[in-house]
Amino acid sequence: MSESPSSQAEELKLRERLAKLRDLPLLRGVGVSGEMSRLKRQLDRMGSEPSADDVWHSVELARHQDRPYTLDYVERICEDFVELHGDRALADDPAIVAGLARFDGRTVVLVGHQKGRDIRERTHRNFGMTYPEGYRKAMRVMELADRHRFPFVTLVDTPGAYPGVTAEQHGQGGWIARCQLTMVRLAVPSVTCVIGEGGSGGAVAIAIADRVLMQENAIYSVISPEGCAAILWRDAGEAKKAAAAFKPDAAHCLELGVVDGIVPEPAGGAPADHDEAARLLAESLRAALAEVEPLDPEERRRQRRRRFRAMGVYLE
Amino acid sequence: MSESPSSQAEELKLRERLAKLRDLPLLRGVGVSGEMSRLKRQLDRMGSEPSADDVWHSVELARHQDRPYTLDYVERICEDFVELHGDRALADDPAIVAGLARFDGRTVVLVGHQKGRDIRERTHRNFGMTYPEGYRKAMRVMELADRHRFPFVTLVDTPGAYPGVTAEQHGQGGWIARCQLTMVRLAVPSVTCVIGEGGSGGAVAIAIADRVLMQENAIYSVISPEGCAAILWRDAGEAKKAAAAFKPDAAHCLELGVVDGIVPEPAGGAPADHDEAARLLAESLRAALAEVEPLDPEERRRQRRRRFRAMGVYLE
Amino acid sequence: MESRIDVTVENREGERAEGDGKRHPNTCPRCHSHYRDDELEQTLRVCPQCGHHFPVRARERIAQLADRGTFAEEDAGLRSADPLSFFDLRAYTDRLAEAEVATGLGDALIAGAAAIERRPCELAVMDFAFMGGSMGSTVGEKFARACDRAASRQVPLVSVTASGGARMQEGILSLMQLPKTVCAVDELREARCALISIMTHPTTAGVLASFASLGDVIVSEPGALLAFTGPRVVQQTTREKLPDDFGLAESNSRFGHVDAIVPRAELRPFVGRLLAMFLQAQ
Amino acid sequence: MESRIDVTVENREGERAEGDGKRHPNTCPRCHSHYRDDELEQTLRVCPQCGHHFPVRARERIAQLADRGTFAEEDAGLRSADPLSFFDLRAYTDRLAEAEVATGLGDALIAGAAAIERRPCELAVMDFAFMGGSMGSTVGEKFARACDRAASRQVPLVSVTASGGARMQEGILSLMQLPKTVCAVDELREARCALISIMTHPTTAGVLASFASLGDVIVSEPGALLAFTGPRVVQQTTREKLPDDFGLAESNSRFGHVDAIVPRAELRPFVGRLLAMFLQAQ
Ligand SMILES: [Zn+2]
Ligand SMILES: [Zn+2]
Repeated sequence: MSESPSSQAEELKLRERLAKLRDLPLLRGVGVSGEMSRLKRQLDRMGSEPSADDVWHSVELARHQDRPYTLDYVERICEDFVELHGDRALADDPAIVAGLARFDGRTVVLVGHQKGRDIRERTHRNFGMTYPEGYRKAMRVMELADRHRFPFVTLVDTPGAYPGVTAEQHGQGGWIARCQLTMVRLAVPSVTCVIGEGGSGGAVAIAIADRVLMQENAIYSVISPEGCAAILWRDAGEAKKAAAAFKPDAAHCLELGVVDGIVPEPAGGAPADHDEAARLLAESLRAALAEVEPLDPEERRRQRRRRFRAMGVYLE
Repeated sequence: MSESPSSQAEELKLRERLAKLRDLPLLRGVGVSGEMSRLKRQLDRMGSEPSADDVWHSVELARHQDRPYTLDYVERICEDFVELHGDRALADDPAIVAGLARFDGRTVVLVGHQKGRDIRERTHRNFGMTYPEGYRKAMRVMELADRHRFPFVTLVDTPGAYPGVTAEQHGQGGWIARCQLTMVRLAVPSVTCVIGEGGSGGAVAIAIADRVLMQENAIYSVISPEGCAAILWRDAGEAKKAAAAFKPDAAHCLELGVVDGIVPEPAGGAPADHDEAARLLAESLRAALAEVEPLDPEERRRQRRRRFRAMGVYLE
Repeated sequence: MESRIDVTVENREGERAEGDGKRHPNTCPRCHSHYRDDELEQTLRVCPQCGHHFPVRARERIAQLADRGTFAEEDAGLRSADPLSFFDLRAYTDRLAEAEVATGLGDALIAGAAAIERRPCELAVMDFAFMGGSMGSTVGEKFARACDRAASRQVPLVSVTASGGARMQEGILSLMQLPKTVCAVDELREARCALISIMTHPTTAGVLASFASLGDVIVSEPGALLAFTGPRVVQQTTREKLPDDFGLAESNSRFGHVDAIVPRAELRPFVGRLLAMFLQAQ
Repeated sequence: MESRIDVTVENREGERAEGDGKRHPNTCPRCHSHYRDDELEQTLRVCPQCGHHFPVRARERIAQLADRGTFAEEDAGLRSADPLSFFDLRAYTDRLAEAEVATGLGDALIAGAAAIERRPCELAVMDFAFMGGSMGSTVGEKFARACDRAASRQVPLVSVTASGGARMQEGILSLMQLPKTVCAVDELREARCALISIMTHPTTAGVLASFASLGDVIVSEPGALLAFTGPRVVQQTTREKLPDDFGLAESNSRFGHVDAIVPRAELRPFVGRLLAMFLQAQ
């Protein structure tokens, strides 16, 4: 490696971060090849540890009103898309879209949260906040994917599951649990990308894939910054402080082993150039599927389970 | 065989009926052993072809208000029973009961329609008329049975699925279809007994078992006698005539290959002696399970499918 | 107890236009425009004035959907038997003979191989004109064999349903066509072939409660009645006030039971796209 | 955007009795009877006057459920790390240390082998007193290992939950405990072992949205709050009027989400019967 002083400093910093990572019992993805080297490349690419300002910038970009939503990507990366509707029981939840898609020359099943662009659609889409009916729709098409051996792709972009009376009465918690279980059990290859807000249970319900990616300026978190601030700081105004503390940005999610890779966004972020953001997303989805498609279905399911079983940091 | 004149006449009649049966393309239960001989024994036992009065007597006994219902049998034939409630989505349908039961020294999963004895319970149980929620509860415990390799038993006793606005909106037809599909796909052994009214789609939804039995005075039919009369005779008062025409009684169901065996009732019918009716039912369920339990799960499923695929009479 | 299998479902539009029982079949029940038969055939039997979807007979439906000359019928010789020697006001055998004369069909379902938009498939189409599209042993057997052929050719099965329910005259054997066709779909699934279920007016009772609801994708035409129990029986039994769109495709869509409502003119390309999706699986 | 994971859920009774924040823990919030601690222990912490179910700490719960002397704790040494160096008004490490001192527990879940009514099982019991029963990496790992042990011993796993949700201080890793425990249940299922999920007050947010809802049988104590989002957040976010029994076991039962509501005094024999059912499977 030819080294300038600044790249030497960079490398030192990276070494430190990798060393720190190795110390943590992040028993991730055993059997997933190229783990450390990929991580190194990605961290390398991202440069130094994100500051509080960087993290907050991600939060803002992740929620940016011009950010591409699931259907914006679908129309750019799929050669054809037939949306499927309804949970066969009670309703069609517009906060989640599902369908058969032609992607990269083959058929896949795609599910994604869908926010609305204007106020009317936002209301219609319930701001991407899903009811149990939405998870049932997702589960139904997961089973369709499995029956026909179609790879399964999800795009995550939700503030969270809808916190309303009817949603609770219809079993919000239970359906988030069952949706995860259904996704874990899929025989087909799966990939998830967090393309905006990965808000808590509502996000994780459809994010139990063989590979979980995150766009550069997406966030993935157990709670919204405002919610966290309201509870721990007793002041929702401390959202920026909260975000810096619980670190929902892509770089930290990668470091913690929660995501497998970061999908680059165009200069200025995805809101600035939907076409280029879509091209980059498609490239990453393609690469992620290619990694897991050769595996035997049982082995793939085993690795998927092992991936999530290994999540967490504790002392023994 | 030592033969009296009357038994000679009987045998002649039986031979005729068997001959007729053999002529019909009833391609039933290939691979099910002892088919014809069992049929012969059963027909033998029942004596001559039921008259219109016999058929109507069955209709009356099948609907008799003192007839034992599912829970009457459960308390008599199960060593223990833990009822399970709810479809995990919307409601617990009291028209169908489901639970874990200890039967014959082992655990089984049991599902049955439940009518009410007095007016209050009848209303609560909706007269045994099931909503989609009831079929979802049944499907949930079917999956529980499969997960734990528990044999699956159903008792059928319903005028039909509930014909109401909400039931329709929640997908009555679709859930009857999906409930059948789930039952067809079970890896575990299954047995069904029609213990009263086997009313059309509402009955068949939970009757796709390896062995389907019918009590001597139960009925199993595509429509109620009154409904059939109203449509075809344009007069619901012609119910007796309709019943004689579409033959919902056990003897005819056996002849047509729809059921595999007839469960005897005590003298005077099941309403007259619940304990003895339960004893006889338990005996038949035990025998039916014993027939199918030794089979390999895949082979059992194949035979089950073949059994139902062969239903019908047509000319080629 | 009321019937749950209502084979008397006729035409909801007819029901609305009270006393209009003798309306000419080519008069639009919604806007009252009247058409020559060849005019309606031109427009796929959709009213050019108001978009009302007239019923389509099975052979005409096949002509609308399948690429010209690709349909190869199978099991055309299958006929209903009369296992119960059923006689109501008339004999079942007479009803069957009359239906065959009136419709030119052997029973209420036609099936065979076809191509739609140059994609191979198996096609099973019901005809409401044959005894209200009721499902007896012949319909069940023909549908089941269509599943088998689709499985062995490794192509999707496209079903187009129009049915008042089970065929009462075959008694319990007509009810057994529900599990029979469900089992056939299960075998189709084991062979990893798709079922594309197109529900047209009316798809009710036994057909809705069996194979039609098991489509990998469920498509409906606008305004079709899709109900297990028809509005008349629900009304009579429960005395409930029915919503205006009770049981219609639009209501079913709102309640999550259909994937898409597709106007007849768009049906062929839509099914073509679906076939392309599913054929890529192999 | 409001929080969906409401770890501030405390006690719905407390919320109802406004301004009653300093009520003594042994004063019944419903009928205001007051008891000595040994009296309440005698009655399984159920108010003899009105039947109110007081919270039960994990070790006492185990004593209530398990046959005397059969519980053998595992993984007692597991402790939470602080992967994010989390600091809000105080450091996470301080909160952990304080919780351990206050409760005598290493974290919010205790697990180990046990027998209930002479039937062997694995037992995993949460303690709301440890940081609101919140689920971080240690709770997730301990639960997952309990699944593994149940699978390898071929016995059912009995879980008793009481949780405000995910542990925010572990950030995204706390959210990952949802799929982690779901995967653990999946492995338990593959081993054909049962999960008997006993939901006690409160079972909310992340725990409800993962393993607790995946029980083969789901049992609840009377009056327990079982909600993904607690009533306060629902009220604040939607401004909807909440039903009186919002989120309570009784409401969940009506909506089909629990198999049985079992009063504490009957819980042990009830679980014993279930164990007998599931142990016969092998
Ligand atoms: Zn018109
Ligand atoms: Zn009290």
